[in-house]
Amino acid sequence: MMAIPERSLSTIYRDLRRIRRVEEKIIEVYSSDKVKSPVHLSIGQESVAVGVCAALEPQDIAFGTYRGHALYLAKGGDMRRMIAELYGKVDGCARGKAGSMHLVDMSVNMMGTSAIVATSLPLAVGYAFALKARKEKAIVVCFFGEGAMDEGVAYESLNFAALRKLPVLFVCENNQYAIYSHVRDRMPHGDPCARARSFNIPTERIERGDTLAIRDASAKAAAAIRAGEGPQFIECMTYRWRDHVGPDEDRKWKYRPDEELDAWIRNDEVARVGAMLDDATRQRIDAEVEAEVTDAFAFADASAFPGGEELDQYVFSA
Amino acid sequence: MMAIPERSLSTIYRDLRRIRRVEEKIIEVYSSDKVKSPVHLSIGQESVAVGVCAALEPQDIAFGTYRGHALYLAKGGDMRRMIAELYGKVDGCARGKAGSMHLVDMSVNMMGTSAIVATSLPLAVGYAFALKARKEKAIVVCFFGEGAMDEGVAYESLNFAALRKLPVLFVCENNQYAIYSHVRDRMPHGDPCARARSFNIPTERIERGDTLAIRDASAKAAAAIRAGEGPQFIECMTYRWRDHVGPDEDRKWKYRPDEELDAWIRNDEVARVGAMLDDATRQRIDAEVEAEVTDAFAFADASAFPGGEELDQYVFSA
Amino acid sequence: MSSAPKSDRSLTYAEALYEGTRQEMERDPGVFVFGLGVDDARGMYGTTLDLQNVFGADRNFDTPLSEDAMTGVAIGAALAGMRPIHVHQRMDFLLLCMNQLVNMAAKSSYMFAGAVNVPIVVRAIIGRSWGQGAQHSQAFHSYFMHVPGLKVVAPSTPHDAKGCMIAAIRDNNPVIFMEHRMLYQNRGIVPEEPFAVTFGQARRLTEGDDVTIVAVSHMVVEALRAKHLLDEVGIKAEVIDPVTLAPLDMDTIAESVGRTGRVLVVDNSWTMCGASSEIVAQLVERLQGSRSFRTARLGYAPTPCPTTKPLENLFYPTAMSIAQTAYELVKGKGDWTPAAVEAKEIAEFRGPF
Amino acid sequence: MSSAPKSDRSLTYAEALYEGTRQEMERDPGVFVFGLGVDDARGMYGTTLDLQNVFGADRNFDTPLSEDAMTGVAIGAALAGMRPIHVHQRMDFLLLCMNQLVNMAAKSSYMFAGAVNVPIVVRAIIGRSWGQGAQHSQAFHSYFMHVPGLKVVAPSTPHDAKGCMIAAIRDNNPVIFMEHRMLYQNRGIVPEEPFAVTFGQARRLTEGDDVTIVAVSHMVVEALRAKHLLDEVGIKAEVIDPVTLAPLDMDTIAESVGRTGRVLVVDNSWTMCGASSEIVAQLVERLQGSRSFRTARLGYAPTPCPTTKPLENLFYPTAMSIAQTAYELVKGKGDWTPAAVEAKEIAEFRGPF
Ligand SMILES: Cc1ncc(C[n+]2csc(CCOP(=O)(O)OP(=O)(O)O)c2C)c(N)n1
Ligand SMILES: Cc1ncc(C[n+]2csc(CCOP(=O)(O)OP(=O)(O)O)c2C)c(N)n1
Ligand SMILES: [Mg+2]
Ligand SMILES: [Mg+2]
Repeated sequence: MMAIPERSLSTIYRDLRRIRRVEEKIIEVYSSDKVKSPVHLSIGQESVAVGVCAALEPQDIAFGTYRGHALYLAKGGDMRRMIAELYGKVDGCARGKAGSMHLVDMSVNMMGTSAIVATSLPLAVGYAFALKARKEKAIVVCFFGEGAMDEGVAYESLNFAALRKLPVLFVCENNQYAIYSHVRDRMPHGDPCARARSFNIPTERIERGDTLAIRDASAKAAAAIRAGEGPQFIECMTYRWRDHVGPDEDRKWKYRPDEELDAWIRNDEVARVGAMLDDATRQRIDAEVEAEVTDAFAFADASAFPGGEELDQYVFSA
Repeated sequence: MMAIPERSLSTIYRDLRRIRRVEEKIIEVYSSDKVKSPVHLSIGQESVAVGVCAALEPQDIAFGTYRGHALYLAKGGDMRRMIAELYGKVDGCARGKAGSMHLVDMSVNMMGTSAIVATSLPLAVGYAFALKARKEKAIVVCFFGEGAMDEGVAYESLNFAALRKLPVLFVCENNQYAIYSHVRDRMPHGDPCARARSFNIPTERIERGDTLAIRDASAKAAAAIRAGEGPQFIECMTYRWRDHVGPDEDRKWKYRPDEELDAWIRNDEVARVGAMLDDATRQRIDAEVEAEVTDAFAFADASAFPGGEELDQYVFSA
Repeated sequence: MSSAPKSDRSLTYAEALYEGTRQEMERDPGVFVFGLGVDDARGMYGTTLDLQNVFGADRNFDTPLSEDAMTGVAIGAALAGMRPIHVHQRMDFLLLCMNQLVNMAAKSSYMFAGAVNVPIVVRAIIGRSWGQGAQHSQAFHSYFMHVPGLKVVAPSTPHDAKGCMIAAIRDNNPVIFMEHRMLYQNRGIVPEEPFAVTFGQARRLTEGDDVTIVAVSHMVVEALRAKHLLDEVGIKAEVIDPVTLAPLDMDTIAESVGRTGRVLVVDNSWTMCGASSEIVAQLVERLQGSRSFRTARLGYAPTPCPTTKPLENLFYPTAMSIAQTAYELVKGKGDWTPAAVEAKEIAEFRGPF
Repeated sequence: MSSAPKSDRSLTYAEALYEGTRQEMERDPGVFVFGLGVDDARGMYGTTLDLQNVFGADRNFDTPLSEDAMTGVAIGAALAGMRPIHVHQRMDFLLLCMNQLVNMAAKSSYMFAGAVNVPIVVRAIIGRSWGQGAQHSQAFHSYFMHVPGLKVVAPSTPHDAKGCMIAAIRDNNPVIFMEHRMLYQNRGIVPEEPFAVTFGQARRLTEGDDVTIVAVSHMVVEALRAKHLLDEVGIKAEVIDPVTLAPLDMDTIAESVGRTGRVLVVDNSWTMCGASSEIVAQLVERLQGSRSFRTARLGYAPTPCPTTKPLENLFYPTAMSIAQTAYELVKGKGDWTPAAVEAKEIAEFRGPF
């Protein structure tokens, strides 16, 4: 593992904590129906987005999915505009047109996310093609669930990225489930890395959600990509604590063993990384995060709904 | 290599020869415009269909592509109805509605072929699903060019076949080109087998078009499939002597080295297998094949074109 | 096969789908139901709940996220003589398998001159409400109507849901079976014994001589609400539910418009090159020279579907916009504003999805 | 940007496409052309020939057979500010990338409230002649017209081929660019300097007060032949080429039909839920109450495309069927049979593909 300067550790903790707390707050408000749209929570999976983004430069480009709160925040997206978007307000990152599933913040190179599984892989590859054609230094990172590895377009995308040696880091967030379907019921052996390697793409699998291990693997992969070696693939084992969609716990659906969930909850990265900081630092960060979260929801509350005249805006770009 | 009874060798030679001669005859008549539709010739590639089909039982099901003459004949399809189909006549295997690209002969379990690359893989898998569900003994064989391995649906199909351990033999006819595009310009390493293996499917690659080696590999694979071991994948290296489509040679397009083509022409399986027979046997077969081919074209010539009332027949099944 | 609805037992739309499917699975061992999530504890809004317990995992099973190949698998199994029902949680996902549906399923019978047929049922659920946004709210029936060789059904009542399901399963051709999330809780009389709804027969749901309203899928519910609003101002609307879109029963529609001289077509998708264009075009072709009529169309606003509620409310036709448009067809631009009626199934819907 | 065609230089349709593409590639380094076979020795009917020599392999390249991902790659590159032109040898292959085109390209600007745009050009060639059969002959413009957020163009002349190509490349939105194989050899006057055709402006190609014929893509050529046949019996046909289908210039079409009182729409696809339905429906909406008119539609026969020539000949509208139908619109069912005219580009076409 690389040496971690203290500052970076506290940044990492802050990001983990921000995501956790903002989603806990979403759970709290969800029953009020202020968020009139599906939310796919990242609670339990924060370390993937945070670990990977800790290895990126600001000019790097991120593509993600409908389960996008964690990535949006880890990449530097504006929390106020995220909550306003969930509330369907004009100050949302897409003026209410997008909702939780389609967050975007171009000012930090957070590309808009898609609710169709696996669609962002080829987009990421295309963006990487452009970067390489223009000889830019930035790289593209593409996050997707292991479910995306069921879709044919994922293989077409890996193939083209490898063929053209494009600067793209594939990040497979393997939480083992696609909705209520276990990966073993969808892949004859649950090994996305083996598949990526058969396309000549180097891979690394990080087993238990360790934020710093994810950061280090990402840093290594990013360095290779920046050196012109072409795409890399990392698989991050992780776990979703809540239901596939919505704010609830989902033990009642009995599609996964309680013990499996419990073990991952005990393996909480937010707590684990927090414990690496001294108490004072952690408490300061926690307090700052609370303030930020409270402010974001207040901001969203205060923002207006879009007027009817916005319905047909942006169908086309001028 | 397994022991080959003489009869089976002459059958194999006859099939190779029938395909070769019928296609040579198509080349001859093509300039007359009797075949008013694209033909994708198998000349040079006969050994793949013949070798694989020599390992099949009549009840086994074959799926193929628009480059389907060889398979149609090797699987036992009716030559007369094939030529009548190319001529667009009512006695064609699909009454002229199909043409060369969509041959079908259900009486020998030759499924209708498709002109959209890779579309038949999932169909073959679906058919195999049905066979397994009904506990039938037959297996499905699915032929496709290496170009199909560029398409995402191929991976989805391999995945599902492996997941459900379905009785299907995938046969990748690797003639190294998709139209004028070399496999190295489409796959970062030209190894379809490695990809299939990453889906937990056993593979075998047969290097130089050897009919008997193909037959033996297919027989082994078919036996494993019949034993319930699930899908198998074989890759047969082969070479197309003529242009991608149409009757012509294609040296003028300069997309492949003359020496490469010449080497494969020297490596002619029709001649090589023929030479394994005694002269008398071979000459008898050759004469019979000539007669069959002549008869098939005469049959097609004599057949009528469909009347206009056939236009809207079979849009729906009753 | 058809039987009159003599019972007065009521079922929800979801229950009716379940019952029809289950009865056919009992009758024919070749029928199976597969697709993402069809065997999970929520059972596709209840429409597939417990099928796996009853019929086993070979006849009701979850799949990988591979819409394209899974559609091919359905076709392949159908070629082998089975009768697959492939379920999609959102109709939007059909965009991933257009190639298999249009190039393969729709063409096989014809290309091979009847040597094969492709008896598949593709269930596609239209998403709506609870902020589905641009990618989870679309309906693509016009895509399938466009292509010869496919049938398209869009039942709006529990009765027709069951009868169409049974007919679709028994049909020897590919049938696109459109459902709408906002219909699942609707109740209606459904006979218990199996029965098939005849494709290509529209239903006149109300009688009226002032204006014909043809509505598709969930829009039938809104059109019926609109009819009540119109009653209040003395306008008698004849609401027609085509039930099946391919084949499309233009006889019934044209007869009605021949009488009323006015038609409003309300689609559950965009109007451009949609079912509403086709219905209007065919009406012109049939009635020209014999009967002139006035027409209007309603459908999705010509934008992607926005997520935020205030804009989403403007995106869809409503009982009010339907009533208002029908009113204007009859009376010309007027100053009537229909009372607000609540679409319960929408207002009361809570996510999380 | 637009310039009057002052030169009298003539080019083929294929050469015009090439020239427009090349000029834009010279102007803007972000433009690149990719797709199966675009760099091979045949150069996509000459439309891409030698671009690789001129601009290098980064700006003109072949791809794996991965229509879905390659469409995503185009979108991704466009999000990064480039202007990809993605070429498909057959429009049928677009069925493989409907998800990317409809769910992604069409929606991005809207979903993200203008934060991004997707300036891609998707060239799709309609196959015809030489026994293409059911899977290599289709046209799906209505699919793209249906969906807000996409533009659809279908130039029929060399002039418009060049001008639309330049306009499509410069457009900040996804443009589906329909070409027809039977148009490539047509010659016409094309200005040498770059110029853009304005989208949403139909062309009246001939003037006439008896009947309006609106024709799409290659059907424009057949409609012009039909016009000459109609001349012989004293019927003056006004032939309109919409040039772009989305946006669609209904003003020009409605003005013409307002004059002629008769309209025949000839599409290059099936009529059901197609461009012809939409045009007729909009005409009704616009002209009702002010002008009655008679209408007819022609398009592909309602079957998959058969391979054998005698049936294929019945599948497509021809100059004769167009003339006959227009004649009957004007004179009612009569006993006129137009003389047979040969469609040279079809009769003379020899494969092998
Ligand atoms: C193409 C497509 N098919 C199906 C769905 C429905 N769906 C939404 S999320 C999901 C599960 C995806 O699982 P995974 O990729 O592992 O991501 P996770 O939700 O676990 O983060 C499914 C099947 C979809 N959105 N898109
Ligand atoms: C989905 C699709 N994309 C493109 C094409 C155009 N096309 C026809 S044949 C062909 C080459 C296929 O190569 P391969 O699979 O290796 O088969 P081969 O022709 O070499 O037998 C291509 C690209 C097609 N028919 N279908
Ligand atoms: Mg997952
Ligand atoms: Mg090949």
